Amino acid sequence: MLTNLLLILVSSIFVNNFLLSRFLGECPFLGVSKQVETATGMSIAVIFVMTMTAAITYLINNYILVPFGLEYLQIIAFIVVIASLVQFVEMVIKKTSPTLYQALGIYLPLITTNCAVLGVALLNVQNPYNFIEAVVNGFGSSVGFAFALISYAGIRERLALAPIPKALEGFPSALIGAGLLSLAFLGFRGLV
Amino acid sequence: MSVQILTFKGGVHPQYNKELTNRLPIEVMPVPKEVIIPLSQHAGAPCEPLVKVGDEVKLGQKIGEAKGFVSVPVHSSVSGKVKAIEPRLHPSGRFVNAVVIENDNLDTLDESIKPKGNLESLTSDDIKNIIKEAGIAGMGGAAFPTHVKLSPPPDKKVDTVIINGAECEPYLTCDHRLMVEHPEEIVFGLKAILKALNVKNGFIAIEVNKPDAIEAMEKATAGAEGVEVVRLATKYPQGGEKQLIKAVTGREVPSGGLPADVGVVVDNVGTAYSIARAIQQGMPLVERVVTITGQAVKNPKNLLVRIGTMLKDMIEYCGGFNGNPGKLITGGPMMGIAQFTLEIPAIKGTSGVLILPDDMTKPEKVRPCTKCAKCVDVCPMNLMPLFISMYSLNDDFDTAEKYHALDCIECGCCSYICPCKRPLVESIRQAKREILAKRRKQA
Amino acid sequence: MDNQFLVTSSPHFRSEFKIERIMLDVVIALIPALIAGTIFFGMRALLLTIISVAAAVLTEYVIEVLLHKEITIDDFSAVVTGMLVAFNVPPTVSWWIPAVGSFFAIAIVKMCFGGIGNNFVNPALAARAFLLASWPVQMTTWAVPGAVDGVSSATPLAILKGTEVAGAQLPNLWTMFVGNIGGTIGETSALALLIGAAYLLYRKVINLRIPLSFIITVGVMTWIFGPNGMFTGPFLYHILGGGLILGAFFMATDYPTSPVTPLGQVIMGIGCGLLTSVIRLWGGYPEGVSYSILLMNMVTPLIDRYTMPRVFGTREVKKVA
Amino acid sequence: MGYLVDLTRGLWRENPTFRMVVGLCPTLAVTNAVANGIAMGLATTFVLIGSTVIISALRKITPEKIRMPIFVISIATFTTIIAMLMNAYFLSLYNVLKLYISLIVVNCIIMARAEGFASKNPVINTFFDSLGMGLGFTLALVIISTVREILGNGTFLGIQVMPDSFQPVLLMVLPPGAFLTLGLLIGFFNMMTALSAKRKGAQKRRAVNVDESAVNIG
Repeated sequence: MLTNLLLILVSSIFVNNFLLSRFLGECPFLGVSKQVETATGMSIAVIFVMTMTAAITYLINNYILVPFGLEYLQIIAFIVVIASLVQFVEMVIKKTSPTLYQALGIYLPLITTNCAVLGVALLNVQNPYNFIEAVVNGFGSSVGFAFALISYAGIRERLALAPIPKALEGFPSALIGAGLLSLAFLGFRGLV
Repeated sequence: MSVQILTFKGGVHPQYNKELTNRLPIEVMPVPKEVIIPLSQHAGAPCEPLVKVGDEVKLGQKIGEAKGFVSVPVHSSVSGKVKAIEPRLHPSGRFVNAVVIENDNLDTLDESIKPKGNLESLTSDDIKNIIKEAGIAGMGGAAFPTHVKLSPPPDKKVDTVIINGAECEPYLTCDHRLMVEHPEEIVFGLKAILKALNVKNGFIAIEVNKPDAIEAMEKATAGAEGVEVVRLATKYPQGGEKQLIKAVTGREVPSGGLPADVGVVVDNVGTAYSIARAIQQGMPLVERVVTITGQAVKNPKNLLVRIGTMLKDMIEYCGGFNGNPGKLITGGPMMGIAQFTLEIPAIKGTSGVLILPDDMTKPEKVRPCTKCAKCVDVCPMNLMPLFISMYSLNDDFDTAEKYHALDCIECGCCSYICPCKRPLVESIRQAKREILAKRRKQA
Repeated sequence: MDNQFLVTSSPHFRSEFKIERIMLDVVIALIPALIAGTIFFGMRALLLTIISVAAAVLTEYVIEVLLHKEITIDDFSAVVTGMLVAFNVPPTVSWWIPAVGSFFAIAIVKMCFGGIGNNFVNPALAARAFLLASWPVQMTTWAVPGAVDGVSSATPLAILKGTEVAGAQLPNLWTMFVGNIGGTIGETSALALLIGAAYLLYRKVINLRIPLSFIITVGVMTWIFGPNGMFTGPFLYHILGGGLILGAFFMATDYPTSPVTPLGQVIMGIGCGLLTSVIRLWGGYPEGVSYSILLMNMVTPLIDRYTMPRVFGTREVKKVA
Repeated sequence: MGYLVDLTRGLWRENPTFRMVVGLCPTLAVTNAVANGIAMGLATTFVLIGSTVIISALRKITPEKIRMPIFVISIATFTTIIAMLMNAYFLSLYNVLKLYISLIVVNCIIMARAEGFASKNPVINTFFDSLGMGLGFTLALVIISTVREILGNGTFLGIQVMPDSFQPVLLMVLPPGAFLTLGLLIGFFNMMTALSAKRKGAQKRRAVNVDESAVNIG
């Protein structure tokens, strides 16, 4: 059981990294990776929301959609769940911890349309995970997301000072850089 | 007892080239026909002239009065006639009001010049006053008024005085020769400082590459209570105030703080010598030892020159140039200031005049930073010069500040070691200027 | 006396260190390994290295001409990259493999980000990862030292991993130290590599922080997690059998892609060691040195950020009694 | 005439992939084969047209406050429809693309057109705009996947096009190849734009580097 969870964790963080091998959540990856601080804020928000999403969508899918034969409503149901979850989290944080809200506030709305969050919900449905495995997968995926995002932000802070060829400034060099990271992540293949 | 050699972390080992002058006794340079005495030779407010054009002045006569506490007066270094009071080029690169005096070659002493009595009979305030009136400012280069250093605020309890005889700058040997030839006076100066501060512990710190100076100073301090000669490793910037204090006492001057914050006062050997002269003979600071050196000088020398002597006269006295001179520097090669002309006077803070041949000073090709980390390894302040410089060059001074740009002491180790020949110190200095300018604006 | 004096900012005195000389030193340090490779694998190894270097230098030159940038091939860094790319391919590959690898290393990894000093992963290792992912068969066909081309052998690590046919025998340690074993052109002879590394250390081009912590970590990890229980691992085989020596001394120490802080360099070495061990012991590849260095390259900016040395005078002020 | 402008806008001038750089996840994920690229592009076009036309038709009666939920529901509905259609008629393709078909719902191209165009313009303009954007997206996917499939597999739509001696660059069909191809292609188009701008003697327009903050969503 524990080994199994460990395997899911390692797989979701490294081997099937959301950003670098599954291509989920690329927009924040390129958009919010210019500074380590903002990348860290975004990462914490994503870890929070994705783990909760994994738990709630699992419950909704297995205790509402499947029993009533409503699987075809998955996409609509999940997107509604995520949107309300983000709203809810935003409200709770605002009430309980204004400092945390200050730090995460601007990232939370962006997460609604982050396909990594919906992606983890849909992936959990496709795999025969039990509840704990689904949550661990959600957590691991978001940690993998955070790891790639934050290290990439460190790299981009340096690239901001580099004399990059004109035509490659901005997105092109950012994408090529991501390609090199993805190349390095190939090293984890076969680990699980 | 094995002799301990003290040092700090970081630093570099440049070619010292001290053998050009370190065995040459101090030579008294004939008094020039004309001296130019700037009214600002120290850190702090410039002086008000006390004389008019046409006045006759005597050697040692006060010709500029200090304005404010952080300031010292200036004195005439010759006897003769005031020819002009006008802005003249100063070693700092600016034009500064200066008194031009034509020498009458008589060296008539001013009446005020007489011995001030023995140390036992003087009080702390007497000593500080003598030092101030003698116009003594730090002779290591920064030229901070010495009496100010000796008057720390009451909440700073000073318990240690260090006489800086490290002389870590390559080429320079003026302090070295002073220690070899005038050790007694230096010890006397140290005792005066101790008394002025009411402190018991005095150290004279010398790099081990000057064994004759260590020997001379040890002989002079024998039997003196609370005064000790300590050996420092030969490494640049061993003589940097913060590095020196760390090496000798193990204390770290806090970021943005002063030596007095850790209970230490540091004075240069030249300063101690001048204090001794001011007390023993009553002579104000009108001359100093300057090392004229460099591969492009025909006969390098250690010269005792009058303040206000033109560099041109000094070079001529040393036989002129040897080959093609490329760079003229006042001070040492690591922190000195490059000058574009010889038409400037030696001032209280001029420790050396260095002339490097043109083949040693060709600008080298600057290449992109490879992040080799050599600058991080050598920085005596534990900074990351490459990043401060990079942000500075990108006009991102806020980030440069986060990387502690203001802690840089501009010692030049990073630029020295950089294999890509990047302008590290230059750009960090720029960052410091911008950060301070911004702070002033906000204040 | 009307001389023209040059006026610049201090210091007016520069050390003898020059980046082109440093890179030349690296080239010199790689030559013993090249000689060893040529002895064990034949002239083909030398030929592939020459092709690789030529491709690297040519690529840099052409790109700089096209982009109207300053030509920087005189800093020897392209030569180093070219040599390292060749050192990272088996001696049996087609001639165009190192050429394509060098092109990738220079064009994509280095020039896309502004040239020397601005690449954030090691160009030669990225090229190796690229080649390994693209042409896995060519890149894992090993030659028997001294034998005719195409006779396949196994690297000691592959034998340890059990991915090769049964019956392959582990060579003895001395053979491995000298380098008469299967492997890439430049990685097999620990002896030759160590001679080069000693030269670099003597010339102060590198320091021991990264290589030592890297090698020790791999040694300890592979010793602890042995195939027959804890503390039984054949760690010497792990140290000598793959690209560890080459990677630790010549590639993990690459200036732009390794941390600049002393503590950061140790962390880099330990991190590389852990990842190498994990990939070798539990991963899909018998060899993990190149991937581990690439992965640590990724976090190098973060390591620098969080291991900033304590600035002089920023610790709590000691109160003076 | 106006419709032609709407139609061509998305094809090149505001091409969602190469010029606006939005909707990256599917662009990177499915372009390892041309067939996948075409299928993904057309599926997205379908959802884009369907949902924006509805949104445009309802634009006058949609209350400002709940317009986002309405957009989302309408996009989700069409995404579900296309997923079910593909499941029924193109099962093998669907099995490959399943996850990314579902994720059309959060593709920021659609939300951007819904918010930026459909909610302010008449139905017919919206139709042509969405058609142009959808085809522009499809075109981009085809270009990227063509490069990747030919180099990485030696084939185009599964048919071998490279000589036998060609040894495919496997990396191109692996994840790193996606990033590298897209990055280099955008760089290439930037360069072309800069060159043609120079040639036209027109005022040197800056090579397109869209403000990245515009792309934070999605």
